[in-house]
Parts: sequence; structure tokens; C-alpha cells
Amino acid sequence: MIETLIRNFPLVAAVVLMGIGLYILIFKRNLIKIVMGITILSSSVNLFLVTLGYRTGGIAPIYTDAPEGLMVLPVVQALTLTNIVIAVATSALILSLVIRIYRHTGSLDSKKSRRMKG
Amino acid sequence: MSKIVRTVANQLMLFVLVFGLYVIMHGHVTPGGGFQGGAVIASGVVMLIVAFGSGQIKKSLRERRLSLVESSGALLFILVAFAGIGTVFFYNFLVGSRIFGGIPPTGSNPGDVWTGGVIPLMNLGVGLKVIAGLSAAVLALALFSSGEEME
Amino acid sequence: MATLIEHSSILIIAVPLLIAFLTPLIGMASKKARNAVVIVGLSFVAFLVFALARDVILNGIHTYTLGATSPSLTIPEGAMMPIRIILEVDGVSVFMGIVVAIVSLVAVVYSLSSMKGETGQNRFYTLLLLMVAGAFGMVFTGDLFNLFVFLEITSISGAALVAFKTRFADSQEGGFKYIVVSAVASLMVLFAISLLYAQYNLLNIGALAAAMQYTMLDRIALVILIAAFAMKLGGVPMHMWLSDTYSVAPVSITVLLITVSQASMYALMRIGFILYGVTLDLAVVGWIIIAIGILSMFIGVTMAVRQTDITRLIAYNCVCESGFMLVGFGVGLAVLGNHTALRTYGTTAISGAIFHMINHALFEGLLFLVAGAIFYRIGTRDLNRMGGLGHTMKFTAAFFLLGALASSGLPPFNGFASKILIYESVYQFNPVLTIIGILVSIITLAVFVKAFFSAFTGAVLPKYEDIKEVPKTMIAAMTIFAVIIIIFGLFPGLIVDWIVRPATDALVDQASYINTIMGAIP
Amino acid sequence: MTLIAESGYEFWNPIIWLITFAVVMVIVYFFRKRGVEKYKKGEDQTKIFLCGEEVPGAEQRQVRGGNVYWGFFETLKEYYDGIVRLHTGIVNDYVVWFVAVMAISAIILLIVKLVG
Amino acid sequence: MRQFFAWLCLIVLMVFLVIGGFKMIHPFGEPPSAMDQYIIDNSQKEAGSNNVVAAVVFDYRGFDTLGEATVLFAAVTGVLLVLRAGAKKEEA
Repeated sequence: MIETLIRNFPLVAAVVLMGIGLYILIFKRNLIKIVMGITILSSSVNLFLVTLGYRTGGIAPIYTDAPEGLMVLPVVQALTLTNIVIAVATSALILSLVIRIYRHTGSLDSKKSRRMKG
Repeated sequence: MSKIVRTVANQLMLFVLVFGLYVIMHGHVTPGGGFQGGAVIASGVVMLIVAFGSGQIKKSLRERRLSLVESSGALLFILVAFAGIGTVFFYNFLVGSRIFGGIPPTGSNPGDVWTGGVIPLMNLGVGLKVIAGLSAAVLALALFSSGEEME
Repeated sequence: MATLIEHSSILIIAVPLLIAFLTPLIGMASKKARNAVVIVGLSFVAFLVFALARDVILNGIHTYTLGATSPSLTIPEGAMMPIRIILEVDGVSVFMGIVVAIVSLVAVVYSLSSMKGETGQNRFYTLLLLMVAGAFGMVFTGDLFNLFVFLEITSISGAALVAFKTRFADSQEGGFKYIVVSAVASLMVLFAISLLYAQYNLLNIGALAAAMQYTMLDRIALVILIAAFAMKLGGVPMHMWLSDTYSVAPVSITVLLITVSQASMYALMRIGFILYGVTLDLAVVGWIIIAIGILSMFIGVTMAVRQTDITRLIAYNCVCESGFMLVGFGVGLAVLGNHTALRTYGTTAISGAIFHMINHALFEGLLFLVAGAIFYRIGTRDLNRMGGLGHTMKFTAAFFLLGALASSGLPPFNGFASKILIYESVYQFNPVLTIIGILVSIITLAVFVKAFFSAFTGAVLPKYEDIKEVPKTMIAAMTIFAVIIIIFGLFPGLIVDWIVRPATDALVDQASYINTIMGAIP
Repeated sequence: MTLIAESGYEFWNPIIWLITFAVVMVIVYFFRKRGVEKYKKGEDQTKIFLCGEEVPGAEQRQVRGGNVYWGFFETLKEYYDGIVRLHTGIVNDYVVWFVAVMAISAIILLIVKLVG
Repeated sequence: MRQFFAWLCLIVLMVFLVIGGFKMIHPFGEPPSAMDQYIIDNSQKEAGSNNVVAAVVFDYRGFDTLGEATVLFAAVTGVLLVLRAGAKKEEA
């Protein structure tokens, strides 16, 4: 059991990071902190993806002057690249919306700045 | 910012541009690619915004021009993808042809820029798009939060 | 023509993207040219969709391997599994494609006059086209990660469009809620996809379905996928963003958001029926979906009764209607393993749910367009400040009545035709569900009686005496929906035979979906 | 052909429904015709009569949308109090519900695995 | 009340995911690699690119990259749309 934990520690670390992101999204009322929580969540998914592709003693999947050895999986790295760009785009859009909300309501608190309920 | 910062940023921007273009155009040989290089140059633009203030940058970087460059980059990308539709959408039709058509020897090799088929073209399109897009987004955020708005 | 059909599945996704990238450049030159290009492009896409639907219904599943040496080469030589991204279009996909095509055309026609005088129209049409392209991609792709990417496209463009009217505070708030919810949901979807990738090193739905072993990690991935897509389609108790978002968006965008939610429901069904298919504990997963559906029906309609904001009222009714579909699909999923039950009533339930999807998009879209027309004229969405509009806005009132009757399942409109299928089949599965459904339909009628009564009837209020009928193009857009609703109501048998049956057969037939991909192993 | 009768319980044919509807409409028209001669325009019978009081304007006569179904809400007061309190428009709560649904359905699936 | 409920759900979910981390069929360092190995072996022949990741991003999974570029395009357009000038007077 415990050696499984040691062996799979990177995967568990990604899960813990995801827990931190969800914690921020649940308990922090500040809109900027919500954006941070989403970014942390996507970083945890990125970490998980890259971790999946690692082979013990693997080298980067680039043939230019490559040393001998097994190459790590390239597809997960491509997926991670895609997800990073998507996270950047999402946070840019959310931040612009947060600025507008602050201009309108003068508050960054997700409870004070809400207009619609029920 | 102070005069020193502005001067240094001015000089540094040249190297940032060169490095970013290098990363973009060597994306199929070495680590990097359109997104990475575009992010490098966009961060250079952010440096200029920090140094000179967004109002100054707004005079030289018009939003119209930025969206023009961004759309043209995206168009280059999707048109290169369309060009392969004679066979299949996204078909790498340039491998073995005269443009970027070199095929590297299998296994570890010193690397050759004149390979990759459509990949360098797509890198270029994505690079243009990322430069213009990120710069426009950051500039718009900076301008709006500093009170004045984009045209 | 044959070549066009062969490439149609990718053209349907790529042509809107191309026009979206072109729109800012054309819009700088002239507005009329931009509108013409958008409408012509979307009409061409709709034509392609119908041609592709005919081809798929006649000749079976249509695959397109991107970047291969031939479109039908799903698995290259020397490999045992698909390497590239494959578009796999079967009956359900073309059905959803038809829905998206119709609704997007109507939305653009409506926007032509309802967006007049607003600033930033170039970007509006660009994002609208991106949203349409994302919806098409979600329903046509056969690759899980590609599904995630298109989900993100629809989420981001949708959030920006919801916040289009930047002078209102609540529209900004609705856009913020929508993007936060969508970002969290799609990130969890990506986490589930990576869980599947970690075990099978595959991303193609068909190949994954062939390799699925239903281990512990598969269960966790299934849970995350169900929850995330249920959140995206607004199932109770994750429906609260929906009323906040639908009620503040421009209505032509709300109509598209409905189809995006339908695409999320399509993804949920694709995952339940095809990806996990017969390997999962069908009864349990089916009952989870049925529970979400029952909650959506009841809470959605009871919350709709007490709303005084007309678009919020219709939005809560959307939650209620999607509950009907979830119940139908859940019953079909619960009996998927049991062949006699599936043949006696399971397929009927699935057909009712699928038929209700297009009906839902039609009549809820019509109701939202009517609400937008009222807002366009009198500038308020508050039912307390309306009254007597029926005297001056006759067409609008008639359209609202039509949509309301269809939505509450009164004969002879299409809502009744699909709801009776659900009632009959679900009654054989569990009578209580049918009783709840009929009760909910009655309360739905009460909801719309309230809305119609307080908005259109009564004497003409003095402040609304000079209100005129809405412009011609908005009337035209509503007329399209109304005509389709009446046709679907009068000839339900034809529609069921033509497009709903093939969709149902494609959804319950996991083997052919897998063989279309994996059958080509050399 | 325009017949949906999968279950055999009953069938639904819009054409037959329309014919029935038309017949009913004809009957209704006859009833209306019998009353319509007695109706004369421009007399007291076309005016609103409110116990002799003078009739208030349209604004006052109009029943507001918020006042419809008042008794319904009074009867279901407890239910509505509970259900409306859950609809806090706070975005954090939406994420809480999402996590809750994931947790609950995960528990259900695990129990099923342990039992079966 | 809400705090307790949220903590409970979060902890339950995290426990499930950590158990999933233990239960990984293929432990860290030895992933299944049939598809990726095919790409690693053939990227130079088919895509003519030394950088296997670039080959994946632009050739094998180029459609995802098109979608990704579209996402960035949509986000930038959305930012410029939300922060546009000339919107009519603001109502809180």
C-alpha cells in the first residue's frame, strides 16, 4: 500500500492540487480569487496529464541531437499545450468580466456584487 | 517609469523579437513553436506597456491593426489546413515537395529547418495570431483599468 | 457532389470558422456585405447538413480521418488503433446537426434587426459563428479531447456573448457565472478524459468503447463526466446558472445557448450509451440520470411559476423540459442491457427524448424570441409592468400562445407528440414517473397562462398605447419556428420515421459504432 | 402513417384530432349565433359595471403578474421558503452543488460495486 | 451548515480521487504507450518533423490546435467586446 503511495505520488499530488483549487472556488468569495482557483484547477489537470506521459529515464521527444534512450509520450504534452492556452484565454475573459462587474457594482465580493437570485 | 527603464526596454525589445521569431520558425526542429514564440513577443509588448504606459503604446499599436494581424494569422492557419483538402483536410501535403519538404533521416540527427511540410507555415500563422491576440487583450485590459478605453 | 458529401462533415465545421475569421476584415469594409456573407455561409452549411443527413440515413455511419491519406482510412498500416482525430457522424450526430443548423439560421435572421444600433457588431457575429462551429464540432467529433476543445469554444464565445450588453450590470454577472461554471465543468471533463487515457492510451470514443473494462478509475471518470455534462445542460441541482444566464443574454444568443445545452446532453448520451455502453451497471446509472431528470422537472416548473421576469420564467421552463429528456434517456439507459424491455419500451423512450430535443429547441426558442420582441419594444422584462400588449402586438401574442401550448404539451402541437411517447414508454418502466410528468405538464400550462395573461391581455395601458409591431425580420424569424412547430405537430409520424428512428437505432447500437472505427484493423 | 402507436395503449393521430376539433368548433359557433342577435353595441350592456362606482383606469384594472396564483404560493409557503433559500445567486454555491453531485454519485457507484 | 456540507462533499470526492491514484493500473513511470510509440516512430517519416510534439500538435492532432487557436481568437474577441468603448450609459 505505502509503496504504491510512494510510487504514484505525482498522480496523488495532482489530485491534491485539484482539491486546493476546488477549495478556493468553494470558500473564497473574492472574484479575483475565483479566477485564481480556476487557474490552479487547470494547472492540476496539466500536471496530471504531463505526469501520465512520463517514462522512467525517458528523454524529451525531439530527435534533434537526441541522446540514446526511450522517449516520453508526446501526445499528453500536446494536450497540455492546448490546455495551457485555453486556460490563458479563459482567465483573460473572466478578468475582463470582473473589471466590468467592479465598474458596475463597486464590489469584488461574489455575494455583495450579485444582482440575480431566486 | 524612469528614463533608464525606458531605454533598456527599448533596446531589449529587439532581442525579444529576434528570439521570439527564432522560437516560432524553429518550432519543428527544436523545442518551441507558434504559441511559445508568440507568448515571448507578447510578453515583450507587456514589458513596453509597463515601461511606457498603456496610453503611449496605444498610439503605436492600434486595435484595428492588431485585429487585422490576428485575423490574417488565423486565416493563414486555416487556409493551409484547407489546402490539403484535395486529399484530406489537414493533410500534410508539403512533405516531399519543394517548400519545407525535406524529410529528416530517421533517428537522432542534427536537424534541418527545411523540413516539416506545413508545420512551419502553421507555426507562423499561429505565431502571428498569438502575438496580436495576446497584445490586444493585455492592452485592452491595461487601458480599461487605467480609465481610458480603446477606440 | 459525391466529393462534397465525402468532405461535408469537416466543411460543416470549418466553413463557419473560416467565415468567423473573415468577418472582422469584411466588417471593416461594409456592414451589409458582412451580414450577407454570414447568412449565405450559414445557409450553405445548413444545405450541407441536410445532404449529409440524407447520406448518413441511407448509407450508414460516415467517418472522416483528418490528415490521413484517405478520409475513410481510420487506422493506418502498422497500427492497431486510430492515431489521428476522426469525425464519426451517425444518426444522432446528424439529428443534432439539423437542430443546430435550423436554430443558428433563425438566430442570425433575428439578430439582423434586434442588434441594430448596438456597437461592436463585427465581434458579435464573429463570436456567434464561432459558437455555431463549436456546437457542430461537439456533435460531429469522434474524439474525446476534441469534444473538450469544442466545449471550451462554445463556453468562451457564449460567455462573451451573454455579456454583450455591457451597459447592464446583470448581463456582466450572467456572463461571469456562465464562464466560471463552464470552465470548472470542462476542466473536470478533461480530468476524466486523462483518467481514461491513463489506462488505455486512447482518445477515440469507438476505440475506448472497445477497450473499456469498467475498472475503479472508469467509474470515477464516468461520475465526473455525468456530473460535468449535467451541469452544462442545467440539470437540478446544478441549474442555477442557467436562469441567471439565459435571462440576461440577447435572445438570439439564448436560442443558441439552448442548442449548446442540447449538445451537452448529446455528449452525455454519447458517453452513456456508446463509450460505456453495455459494460456499466446500467440500472444504477440510468436511475441517477432519472433522478436528475425528475428533480429538474419538478423544481424547474415550481420555480418557474413564481418568477416575475419573463425570460427567467422561460429559462426555468427550459430546466423543466430538459428534465423530460433526461427521464427518457435514463429509462432507455436503465433497460439497455435487457433486450426484451429495450424492444418493448426502451427504444420508444429514447425516441421520445430525442424527438423532444428538437421540439424543445423549437418552442423554447420561439418563446425566447417573443420575450426578446417584447423587450425590444417596451424595454422591460418585468411582468408586473406589462399588460394589454396583445392589442398592438398581435403576431407576437399569437406566437407566444403557440409556443406556450406546444411547450405545455397540448395537442396538436409537437410538444404533445414527443411527450406522449415519453409518457407511454416510461409508464411501462415505472408509472410514478409518468404521473409526475403529467403533473409537471399541467403546472407548465399554468406558468404560461400566467405569463400570457399578465403580458398580453387586459386593457391597453396608457404608457404602451403607441407601441407598434416588431420589425419584419424578427417576425420572419419567429414565423420559421412557428411553421416548423405546426408541421412537426401535424405529421409527427413522418418526422419520427425520417430522422428520429435512425438516431435511436444509432444510439442503442454500440457494436456498429465500434466496428466502423476498429473494423479496419489490417 | 401519421400514427404513433408504439405501446398499444392508445394511438395519436393529429388529423382525427383536428376533425374532432372542427366539429366542436361548429357546435360552439351555433351556440354563439343564438346569442349574438341580443348583443347591441353602444349601450349600457357593453360598458363595465362596477356596483355603480366609476370605473378606474386601465393601470388600476390591470392584474399584475406578481399577484397571479397568490393562493397557490400561500398554500405551499414552506416548500417555497425552502426552495428559494437554496437559490442563492452566489457562484461559489454552484460549484458546491457540482462537487456534491459528483460525491454522491461516486458513493452510489462504489456501494453498487461493493454489493454486487 | 453550508460549510459543513461543502467540506463533506469535497473530502469525499478527494478520497475517491486519491484512491483512484493508488488504483492506477499502470503505475507512474510505465504508462501504456501503443499509440504514442507509433507516433514517435513515424513522425519523421510522415510529418517530416524532428520535434515529435510539433508533429502531434500540427499534424496528428492538428484539428485540436485549430480549435485551440479558435479558443484564443474567441477569448481575445470577447475581451475586446466586453471592454469596448461607446457602450451606452451604464446602469448599475
